[in-house]
Amino acid sequence: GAGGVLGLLKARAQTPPWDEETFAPMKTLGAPLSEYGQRSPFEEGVVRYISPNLRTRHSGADFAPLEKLEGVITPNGLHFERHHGGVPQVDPAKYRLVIHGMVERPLVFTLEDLKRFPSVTRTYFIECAGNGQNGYRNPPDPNLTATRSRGLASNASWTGVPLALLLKEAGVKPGAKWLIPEGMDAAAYTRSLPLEKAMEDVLVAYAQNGEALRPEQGYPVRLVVPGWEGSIQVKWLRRILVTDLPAMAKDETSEYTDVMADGKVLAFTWVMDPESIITYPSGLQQIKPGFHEIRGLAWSGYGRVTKVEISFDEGKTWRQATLEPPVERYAFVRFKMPWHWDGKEVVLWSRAWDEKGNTQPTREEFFKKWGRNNRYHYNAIQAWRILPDGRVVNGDRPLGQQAFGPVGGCDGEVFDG
Amino acid sequence: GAGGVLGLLKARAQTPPWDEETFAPMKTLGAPLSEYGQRSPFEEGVVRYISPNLRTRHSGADFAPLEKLEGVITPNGLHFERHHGGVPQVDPAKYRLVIHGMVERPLVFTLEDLKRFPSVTRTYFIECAGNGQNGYRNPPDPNLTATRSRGLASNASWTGVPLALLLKEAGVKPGAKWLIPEGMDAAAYTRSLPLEKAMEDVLVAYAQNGEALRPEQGYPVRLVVPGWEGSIQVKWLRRILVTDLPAMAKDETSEYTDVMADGKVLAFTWVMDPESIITYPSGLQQIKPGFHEIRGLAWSGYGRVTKVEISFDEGKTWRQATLEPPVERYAFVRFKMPWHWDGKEVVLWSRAWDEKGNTQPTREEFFKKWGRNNRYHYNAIQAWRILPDGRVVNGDRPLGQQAFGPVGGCDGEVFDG
Amino acid sequence: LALLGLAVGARYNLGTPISEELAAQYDLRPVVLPDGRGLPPGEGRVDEGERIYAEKCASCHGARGEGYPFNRLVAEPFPITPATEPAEFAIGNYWQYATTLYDYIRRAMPFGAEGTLTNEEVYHLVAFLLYMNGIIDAHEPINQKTLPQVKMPARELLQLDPETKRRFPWLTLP
Amino acid sequence: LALLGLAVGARYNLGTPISEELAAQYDLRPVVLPDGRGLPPGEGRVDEGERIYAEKCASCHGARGEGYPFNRLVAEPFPITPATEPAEFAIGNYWQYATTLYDYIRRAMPFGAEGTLTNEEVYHLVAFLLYMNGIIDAHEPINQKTLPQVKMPARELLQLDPETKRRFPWLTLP
Ligand code: HEC
Ligand code: HEC
Ligand SMILES: [Ca+2]
Ligand SMILES: [Ca+2]
Ligand SMILES: [Ca+2]
Ligand SMILES: [Ca+2]
Ligand SMILES: [Ca+2]
Ligand SMILES: [Ca+2]
Ligand SMILES: [Co+2]
Ligand SMILES: [Co+2]
Repeated sequence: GAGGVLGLLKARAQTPPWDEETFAPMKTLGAPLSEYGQRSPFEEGVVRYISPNLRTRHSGADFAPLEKLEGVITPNGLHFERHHGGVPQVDPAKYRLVIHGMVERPLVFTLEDLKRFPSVTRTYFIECAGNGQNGYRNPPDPNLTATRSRGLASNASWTGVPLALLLKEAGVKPGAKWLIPEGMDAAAYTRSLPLEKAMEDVLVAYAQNGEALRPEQGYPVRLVVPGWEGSIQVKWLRRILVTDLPAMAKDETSEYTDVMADGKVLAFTWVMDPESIITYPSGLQQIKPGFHEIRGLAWSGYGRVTKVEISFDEGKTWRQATLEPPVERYAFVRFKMPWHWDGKEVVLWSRAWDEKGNTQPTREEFFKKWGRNNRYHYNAIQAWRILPDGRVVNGDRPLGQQAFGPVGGCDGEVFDG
Repeated sequence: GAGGVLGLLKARAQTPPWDEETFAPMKTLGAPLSEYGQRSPFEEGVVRYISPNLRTRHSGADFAPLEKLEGVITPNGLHFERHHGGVPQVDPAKYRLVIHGMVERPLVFTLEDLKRFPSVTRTYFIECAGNGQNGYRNPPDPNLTATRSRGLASNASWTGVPLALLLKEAGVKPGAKWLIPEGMDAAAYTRSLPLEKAMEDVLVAYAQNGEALRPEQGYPVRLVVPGWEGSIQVKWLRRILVTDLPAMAKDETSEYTDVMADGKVLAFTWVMDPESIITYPSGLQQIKPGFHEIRGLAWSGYGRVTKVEISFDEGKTWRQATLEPPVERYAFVRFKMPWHWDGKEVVLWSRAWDEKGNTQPTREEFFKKWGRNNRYHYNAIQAWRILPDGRVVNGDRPLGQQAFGPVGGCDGEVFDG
Repeated sequence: LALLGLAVGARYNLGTPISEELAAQYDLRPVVLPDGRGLPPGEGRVDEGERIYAEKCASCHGARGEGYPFNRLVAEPFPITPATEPAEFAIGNYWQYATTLYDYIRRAMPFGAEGTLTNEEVYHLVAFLLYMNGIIDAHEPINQKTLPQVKMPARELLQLDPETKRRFPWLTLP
Repeated sequence: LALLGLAVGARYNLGTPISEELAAQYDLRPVVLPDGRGLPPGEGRVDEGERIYAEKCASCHGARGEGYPFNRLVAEPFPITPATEPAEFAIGNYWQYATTLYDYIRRAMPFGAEGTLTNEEVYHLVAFLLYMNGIIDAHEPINQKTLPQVKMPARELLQLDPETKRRFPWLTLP
């Protein structure tokens, strides 16, 4: 029996990774076949983070649990959410998309029509412009996690018809310059999108990681606008008005505009700046001395991530991490670095570089350019501090004495507070 | 009001794609944020196909609904299943992996230990050797779908530690040539795997498409053996015996051996031959005249798919389809071809070519080599016939007068009957 | 094989043409452009707006637009500075186009009962909110013609993102 | 920076060494190799196997191993031909190694109560099934020594897959 040997083992100083149960005989028959697989009940704790003050709200955002995920694909159930009037339930049989305005032939498409067009599947990140908002806090939040630092971003394989094909089908009239896509959510959400970008790479997407879009990501049809801020990638898309002026809609004027340090307010800051976040080891995790693989995610709205660097001395020196293939444009990239932790306190920084030569600023650099009361496009380096006992905490240093914080990119509802 | 206009429209001969509901005002607030997203209720019909005779069984297989999926990623809930004693429920905290036998240091790993090693994420298909079994039927099943033709294959982004690293850690002794991985299912499933393959590219995987493995795919840990038959990719992996002989286990002798036309029985036919399946248009779908994009999936256990060809004249002439990037080794590839259907009866064939120059045989060629009573490794070309009314049916032609059929690769339980 | 003869640039003949009349019917909440296109006939008065506001908006935005539980709608008619807390951003100090107000209220308010306001009611509410923010006088009528003329104080702060300017040299802000 | 000094080929020092004794304890259903390694002490007799079979196996595999509701276990002691239906494949005509029978029954049977047979019971069942398939005589004892010697008729059909032979030239079938 196991008793004797285990009794012996229990005497050892360091607890070995076995107990009676390790040697228990295997169980009998497991579950039979099932039509749609669910997660193990032991994984039920892997969920999106919803800020306690947003649990009952219909306009808000929640975060993908970045440090609990591997690779680059965000599982559909964990893709971050952001909406302005709740998630509508749309019957795909009744779904219609209308393209009208400055076109030769206003057209209405059924979902079946859209699927008959030539299709494209590509992996693209989508990031809320409000991602990183917790970085505005001073002093920095000691309980920050990778999720709460950068989890308003996700990455999926999107399938759809190039918007360019639909526009050609309708025949865009000379003089048209703008598209006003509209959602079928309660807010009838609209934004302005230059025709040029649409002709380049915008998708009218109906699938996400192989299956139909999830309701929170716009079922049955959404825009995917590679590299640009999430809020322009209109979900539950019901029509596109082709016109010659931008709408200057509420969410491109009163929201999603950027208050710079010099007092200017920038409109149409569409491209998402390079980002990286170390997901392991990261805030609120605990590690032991010895070997670890530092792991993280990087992306840039300017195209391909070319390099990710890690610093162990708060930016004095940098070492290049490995990027795991395939490294795709406008998509999450997984970076890794083998590392031996000697048990001494250390601060980890990471920064991404993209094909246009952009990289991430330090916090000081970021705030020199962007105002402290801005709400969007925070992409400063995130630091993690490993304490001697192995606990990992926010390693960002306070900036001066003044306390400030993110008061929300959700119309007065803070994302996370 | 809508009535007047719609009344007018109703008079038109062809029903337009709108009715009163198309113009109905939008609904009020939708659903609030949620911790783990679920599919739209309208997608509940997208499920794995379980053969009616397997619904109550604990040893069996079900099929990924290939023609209902886009891109190349199989969603985790829809990855095909195959198991020999049901799906065990494993507590990840109690999980242990033991490597023993011909090693310097027998080792036991916790799940946390495994995750600390350098990790690899790669997209690989997994295919049951019994995939395609419905192709053994004569006359061919007129109601065949793409799912029932080739749905015992799926494709996912797997994350894990290279088995080579764990073996180096244990120190393989000279003379060791084989590994016997064992599952913690009721059948304590085992197979024999040459050490050489393990040192090359086998993964001890713990994540699937970003999140923890699904129970049906081996939660918390399984082997992923790129390009090789699914049954060797042992799930719920509890130990690996390092030794100098193969076990000649039940499932590599009495099952998963191949009865050839010449009467020989082949053992260790591990590599999965090239495959392709047109998913649109495919069996039991219905199409209208006009433009269609022919879409399908291709893969090969020999590495990269280099080319997929489509024939509209039962193999007399072939045209090359487009492969959608990134085209990865040992992974599903999506192929596409623009096509205008003129409403006349036509038969579509597809065949994949791989980097080793292999391609798919016709049914005649296949049966010349493989016996008609074999159960595995069917990879003959699948034909779809478009009837003048647009219905798509199995386009395989009967072979002679003799009726025969797949009597099962599941120990007398047919996969699909 | 003629089956595959799809000329480059040719149409796919998918989708169904829809008449301008039907498209207008589908256009449930028309987009209002900064030049006033999309604005319906009708006119708004501050006093009437005050009445509707009290009934349909005050519960969420405060009796005088000071906010709570939801967004503050009223601010001094001076643009924000980098020191202004985002919670203070509101129509008077941050909104750059008066037309946005019409577009947004018709489109998305009142929260939970969107699409229930008449075009006329929206005009009244816009007039009232512009008045409360110190942008217009109590007697100024707000209509198709006047609304696009209303100058918002924060407009002077607004500039195009430099990267956007670089990529789309033709692009200017209305 | 010395932090990163991980020499190529060095060990990661992860995982915990486990003694051979503990590993054996973890080895709940030992692998039986074709040369007999993994077989326990003990011996099986056909008549005793017949008794256990009737009690624990017949309900699934038929009174005389003819199958139903689950697999047929008994066939003539001649190998299959390409004309044999897979449903007819069984121990006598398809199994190539007698040791597999011990390994599999101990490992996976009886279905739904796996791991409940004693080593001795498995020997009895193996003896009975080999006898029923016409492979051994009723009095032949089955043990560590005799079982690996038992020749299975179907072994002569078995060959290595040519692709496997090409990739692993050292590989031969036991
Ligand atoms: C039940 C609550 C509720 C009611 C009633 C309501 N609102 Fe709102 N209002 C909101 C919420 C929530 C938002 C933020 C929406 C978002 O996230 O996009 C908002 C946003 C706004 C904004 C944009 C503020 C900004 O600066 O971003 C305006 C303007 C507005 N409401 C006007 C109105 C008017 C006018 C009415 C009455 C006709 C009204 N609201 C009624 C909840 C309400
Ligand atoms: C409750 C039903 C059940 C009982 C009882 C049962 N079996 Fe089985 N047996 C099965 C099933 C189901 C399979 C196929 C398992 C798989 O899919 O891998 C099987 C397979 C087998 C096989 C492999 C057959 C082949 O050629 O692939 C053997 C040998 C076997 N059983 C022997 C036994 C013996 C000996 C006993 C009694 C100790 C027994 N079984 C009791 C259901 C049962
Ligand atoms: Ca922006
Ligand atoms: Ca960002
Ligand atoms: Ca606001
Ligand atoms: Ca095989
Ligand atoms: Ca196959
Ligand atoms: Ca069998
Ligand atoms: Co907003
Ligand atoms: Co089997």
